Amino acid sequence: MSSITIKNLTKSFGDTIAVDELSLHIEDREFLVMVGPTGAGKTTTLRCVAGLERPTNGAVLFDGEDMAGVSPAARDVAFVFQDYALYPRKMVSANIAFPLEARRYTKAQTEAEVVRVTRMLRIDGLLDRLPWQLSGGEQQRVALARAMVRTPRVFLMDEPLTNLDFQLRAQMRSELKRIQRELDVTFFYVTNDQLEALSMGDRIAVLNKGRLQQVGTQDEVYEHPANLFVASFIGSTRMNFLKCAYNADAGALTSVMGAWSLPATAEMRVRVQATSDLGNLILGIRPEDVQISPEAGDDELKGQVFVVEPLGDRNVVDVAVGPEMVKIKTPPAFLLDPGVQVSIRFSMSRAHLFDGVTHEALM
Amino acid sequence: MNRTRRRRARSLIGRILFWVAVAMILLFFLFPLHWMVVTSFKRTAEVTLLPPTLIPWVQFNPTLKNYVEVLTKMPAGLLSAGTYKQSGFPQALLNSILISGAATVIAVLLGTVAAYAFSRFRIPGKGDLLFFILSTRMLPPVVTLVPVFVMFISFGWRNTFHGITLLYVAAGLPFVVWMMKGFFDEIPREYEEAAMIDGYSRLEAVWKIVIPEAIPAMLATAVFVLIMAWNEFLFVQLLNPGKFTTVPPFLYAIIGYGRVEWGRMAATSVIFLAPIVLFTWLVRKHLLRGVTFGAVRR
Amino acid sequence: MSEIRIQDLTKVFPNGTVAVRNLHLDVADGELLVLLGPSGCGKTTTLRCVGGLETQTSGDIWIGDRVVNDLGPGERDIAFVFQFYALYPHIRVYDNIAFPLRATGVSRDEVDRRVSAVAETLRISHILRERPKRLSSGEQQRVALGRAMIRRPQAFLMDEPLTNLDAALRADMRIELKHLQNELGTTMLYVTHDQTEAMTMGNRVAVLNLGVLEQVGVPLEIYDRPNTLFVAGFVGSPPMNLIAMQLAQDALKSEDAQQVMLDTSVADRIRAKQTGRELVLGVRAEDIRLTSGGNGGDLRAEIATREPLGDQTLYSVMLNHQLIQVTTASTERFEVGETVGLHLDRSRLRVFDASTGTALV
Amino acid sequence: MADEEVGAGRRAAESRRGPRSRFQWLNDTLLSTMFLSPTLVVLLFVAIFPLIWSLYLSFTEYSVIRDAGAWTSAPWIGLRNYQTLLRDPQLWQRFQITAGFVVPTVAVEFLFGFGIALLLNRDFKARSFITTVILIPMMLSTVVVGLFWRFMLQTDFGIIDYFIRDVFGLRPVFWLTERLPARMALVLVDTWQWTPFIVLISLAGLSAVPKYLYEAADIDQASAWFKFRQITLPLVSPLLVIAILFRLMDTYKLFELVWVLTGGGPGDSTKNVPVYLYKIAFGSFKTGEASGIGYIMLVVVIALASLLIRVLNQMRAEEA
Repeated sequence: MSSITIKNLTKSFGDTIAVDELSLHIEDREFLVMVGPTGAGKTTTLRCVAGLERPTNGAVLFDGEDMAGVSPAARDVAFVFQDYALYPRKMVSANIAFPLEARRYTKAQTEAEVVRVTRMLRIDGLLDRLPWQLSGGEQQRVALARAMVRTPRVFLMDEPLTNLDFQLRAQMRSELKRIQRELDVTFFYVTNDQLEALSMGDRIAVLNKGRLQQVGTQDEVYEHPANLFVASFIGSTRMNFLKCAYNADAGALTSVMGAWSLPATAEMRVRVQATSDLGNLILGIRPEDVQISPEAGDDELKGQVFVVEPLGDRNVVDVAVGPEMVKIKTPPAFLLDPGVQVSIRFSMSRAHLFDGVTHEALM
Repeated sequence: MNRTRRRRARSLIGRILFWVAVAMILLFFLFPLHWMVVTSFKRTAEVTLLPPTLIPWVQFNPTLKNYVEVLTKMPAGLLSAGTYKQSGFPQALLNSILISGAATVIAVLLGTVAAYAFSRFRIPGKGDLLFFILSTRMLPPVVTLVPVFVMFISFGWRNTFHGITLLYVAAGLPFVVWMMKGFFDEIPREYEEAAMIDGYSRLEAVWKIVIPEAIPAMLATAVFVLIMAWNEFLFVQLLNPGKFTTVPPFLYAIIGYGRVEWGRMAATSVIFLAPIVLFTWLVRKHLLRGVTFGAVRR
Repeated sequence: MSEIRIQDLTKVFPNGTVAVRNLHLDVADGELLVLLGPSGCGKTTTLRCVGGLETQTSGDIWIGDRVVNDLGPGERDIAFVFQFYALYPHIRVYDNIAFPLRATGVSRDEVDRRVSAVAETLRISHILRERPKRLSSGEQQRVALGRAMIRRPQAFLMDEPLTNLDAALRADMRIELKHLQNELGTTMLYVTHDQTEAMTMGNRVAVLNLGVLEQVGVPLEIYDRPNTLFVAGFVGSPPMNLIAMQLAQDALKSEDAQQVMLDTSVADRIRAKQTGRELVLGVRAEDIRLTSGGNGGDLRAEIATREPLGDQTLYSVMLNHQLIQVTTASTERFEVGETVGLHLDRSRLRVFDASTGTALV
Repeated sequence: MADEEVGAGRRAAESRRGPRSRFQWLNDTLLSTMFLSPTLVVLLFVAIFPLIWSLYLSFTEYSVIRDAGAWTSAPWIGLRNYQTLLRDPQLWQRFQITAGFVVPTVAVEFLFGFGIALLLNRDFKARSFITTVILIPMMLSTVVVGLFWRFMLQTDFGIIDYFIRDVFGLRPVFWLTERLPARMALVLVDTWQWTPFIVLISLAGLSAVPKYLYEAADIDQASAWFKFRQITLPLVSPLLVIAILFRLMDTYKLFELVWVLTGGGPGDSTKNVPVYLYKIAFGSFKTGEASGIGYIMLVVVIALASLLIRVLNQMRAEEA
């Protein structure tokens, strides 16, 4: 196994810059997930590491040795493609054995290895099928087997679960994580699904427009997003963002739209000093950190129910607070008709504050 | 309910009209072929007989005479004309097979690798190169005929096997390149990339993974090149009048000299066209790509 | 009055496949009913029959107060929104929206008034001059909606209208569409394979499988009290945990002889209805509570994986070769490999007959 | 579980095995040159080099027969060939004849072909069989086609004339021996052979139009004309353009059919530019002058070709 070091990597196609001055270190035996919207440059980064693309600038190092000019074959990495790229005319067994052929394994050795991985992935029944005869999930496993049959320096995975339906995807998430722990190997995993990132990664690297936004554990990126993008991208129901201004003498945050005003926490009072423009802040609060109640109380915001979305284990209620819309998670029993007046309370201790100009987090 | 009945009635009339139209279309396109086949089985006297006899056995009893003669005897006209001494129809047919066959194989092999390069590699001025390649195909044959004739004279390539073959290779290449590029563009790069990751060089990846994928496409392409060479008339009749001539000039010669033996002409044509019809059927799925240089798919 | 009534609808395709079998379904006036099911379950075929784009093999379809079996699509006074929007490629957005009116001969300025009104509600006034191909999928989607709304039809028929939008946009359009339907109060039959869409949008949800209606009900009913194993396994993410069990006295016994005690009344009801011995216990991930140590609790199992999802954490526990999924508040924490006790919320358990697949309790 | 750990242990023990692939030294740049050069060489040698040669010849009074291989010694006469040609009314007549053939032929083939496509663009029994069968003519050798139609168009015993005369009782048409009929004969035969080409491409376009567009139109109670005008035509037109350009080019270059069917006659009534060029080059063996005509012909072709190729590339881009 190896660690991967990416040193201010830049890759541009013509005049479009896919990856921009990206630096990132992946520990040996770490499961690192790189997450971002489509076109963020995730896949390009991965392909540069694999040697399928030649970086325009910067370097990729395995265990500190520079990989420039080393062919993909010689880098000895495993790569799982989004649509699996199983060799259509080879049977499953031949597909999996293919990397071993290149390494001049004897028939017996190859046999043994193939059996070992297919057992592990519970596809040993499919050995003499052809790819098109397999379901999406099975193809997925064969692709994994082909990667796992040898001991590559690192596993590179390009959105391997995107083509599966959601039930299967949930299964494979836990499966992949188990495999990585059992094999005890380095995973560099790329996805556009924040749920996969949160649930699988030891650490998560958030990428947008070719630039690295934040690297950290689940807790760090979820609880302490470094900027507005990370805050909005991570989390299954989008964080609420409210434009507001800080009023120093009142020590309160006031809505720009003037619909509300809330006392800032002690910590906020300190942090806001970091920005110059106190009139231009963004308050971020997650739907689960907002409480809603039909009956009005004091120091609470008034609002009107817009839409209720029951999800079974919880509801998401959209409440119109003046001109702004606030999403709130409630227990499933909590059902309200559109138009009903409600009052809501933010747990300010868990709120986030962002600079309205730089969009950097103030806390 | 009667509303639906009315609808049904209308659709019935529509269907009848439709099938009548289809029948007429088929008649227009297929009758000449039918007439050719029928004629090839007639005795010389019946060929020009009016009113025409269209249905074998019923209206006339077919004979293989024409076919036998085509394959055994030299047409009287040609003997007197003096050329084609050594080459009867069998000879011409053999030439057709050998020349178009050789040309096809070479063109497909060279063209395929070139197409792969165009499909996968970043090549400086790729667009222009492709344009150049295709444009050579667009040149009017007659225009190139003049200099090619001069060239063949001065190289002493007239009436040679390799001369005309090379010519057909050049004629086939642009087609192969464009066709195969179209096909390669559809084979996902991930296949090679996966193979390269698995520890193979690109050449090995191409050989082990891509080519097997491309073989059906190559066969289809080959058929088109073959038909092209098989049908070519202009160049071969001018450059290879002698012992390396192919069937089309031979046919033309039958008409050209003395009294026309239509029945025999028909028989020769049938033999010559049969493989084309067969091939057309084989590549029917690819005809569209074929006639548009692979630009239009499905 | 513009409810849709589907009576004993059956559609068999020429190649012999039965797409829909004896379907009865009523959509009340002003209701948004979602047809939910996996691809190939016959939901789209049903919709197309209602729209007149397919002719049913047998059965009647009512729209409003008339049978429309013999009417062409144009004569049924419905609007259809296609998965790929089906905008006329070479005429401007304005004309696309105006088209249905033009066909029915409405005066020019009336058309103009209504188009601009619709464009206003859908916030597409600024693109009226564009041609469809230059629009984003989100905008195309709105234009398609506009073309549907403009004629004020008796009913909207929607065929997976949101499938081609990216996740974020889909979430927004969901809300907007639901709100819109609320405002207009027009009957809507909505087809989708996405159970989240179905849950969040439908006044009621009808689950189809293999051309047969599995269950109809309000979203929470479908979620909490699935009538069949299929519904239980299809609705909800994660779907309901389904655990093989057998009845032993007043308890459910798992393959590894662990027991889940039941009230005698419940047990009796099961005994009364069950056809074979094999049962399936259905329990939602959020209806299981975990406790460390494993003693105490109905079942004991080992934590296989831990997946933090932000606001909650999803654990998979290994219960004799089967992964059971449990969601907990992200504040609780258990380690992989740890043995835990599973406490099942009695009030929310479902028990199915393994052979018939139907719910007993 | 257990045996997996063993497996893992063994793998750890055995030193990681790198691949031993051949041809690693063969990098992409080398490979692409290797793949491209043969094709380019052949084309340069057989297609381009002769053209340049003939460009040179077009400035000489060279004649293959007279001064055979000794083309270097052919007298250089600069632009005189072109001067005489451009002054020569003959050439212009030839171009008129060509146009007089190209325009009606392509028009007829297009209308006929697109019509048939519209007719066949529905599902009915034996659709694929019928569509394939009517495509056969365009694959056949033009020489054979020409010869056989010559047989059918004979005035005395030709079958077509039989129908005209004895069945419909009209006066005989002297297809190959009168000026106008001869031209009509060319149009007729080329139509027979190449209408299928238009059918093929049109059908492709028509069947690519998504069905749901028509369904939407049904629900909106659109007229058949609207469907054709607003849905069918716009979506098919790019392909139609390709088809027409192809046909324009081929009919403009047409040699074999004319040569076999009418030989340019009667008189010179069907002698189009290619035939004219051929006769100058190999009848009177004025190679230099012929080359000149060739280059004048090229101007038109290049215009058409570049247009066509641009459309083709566009098509590709959209398909990809």
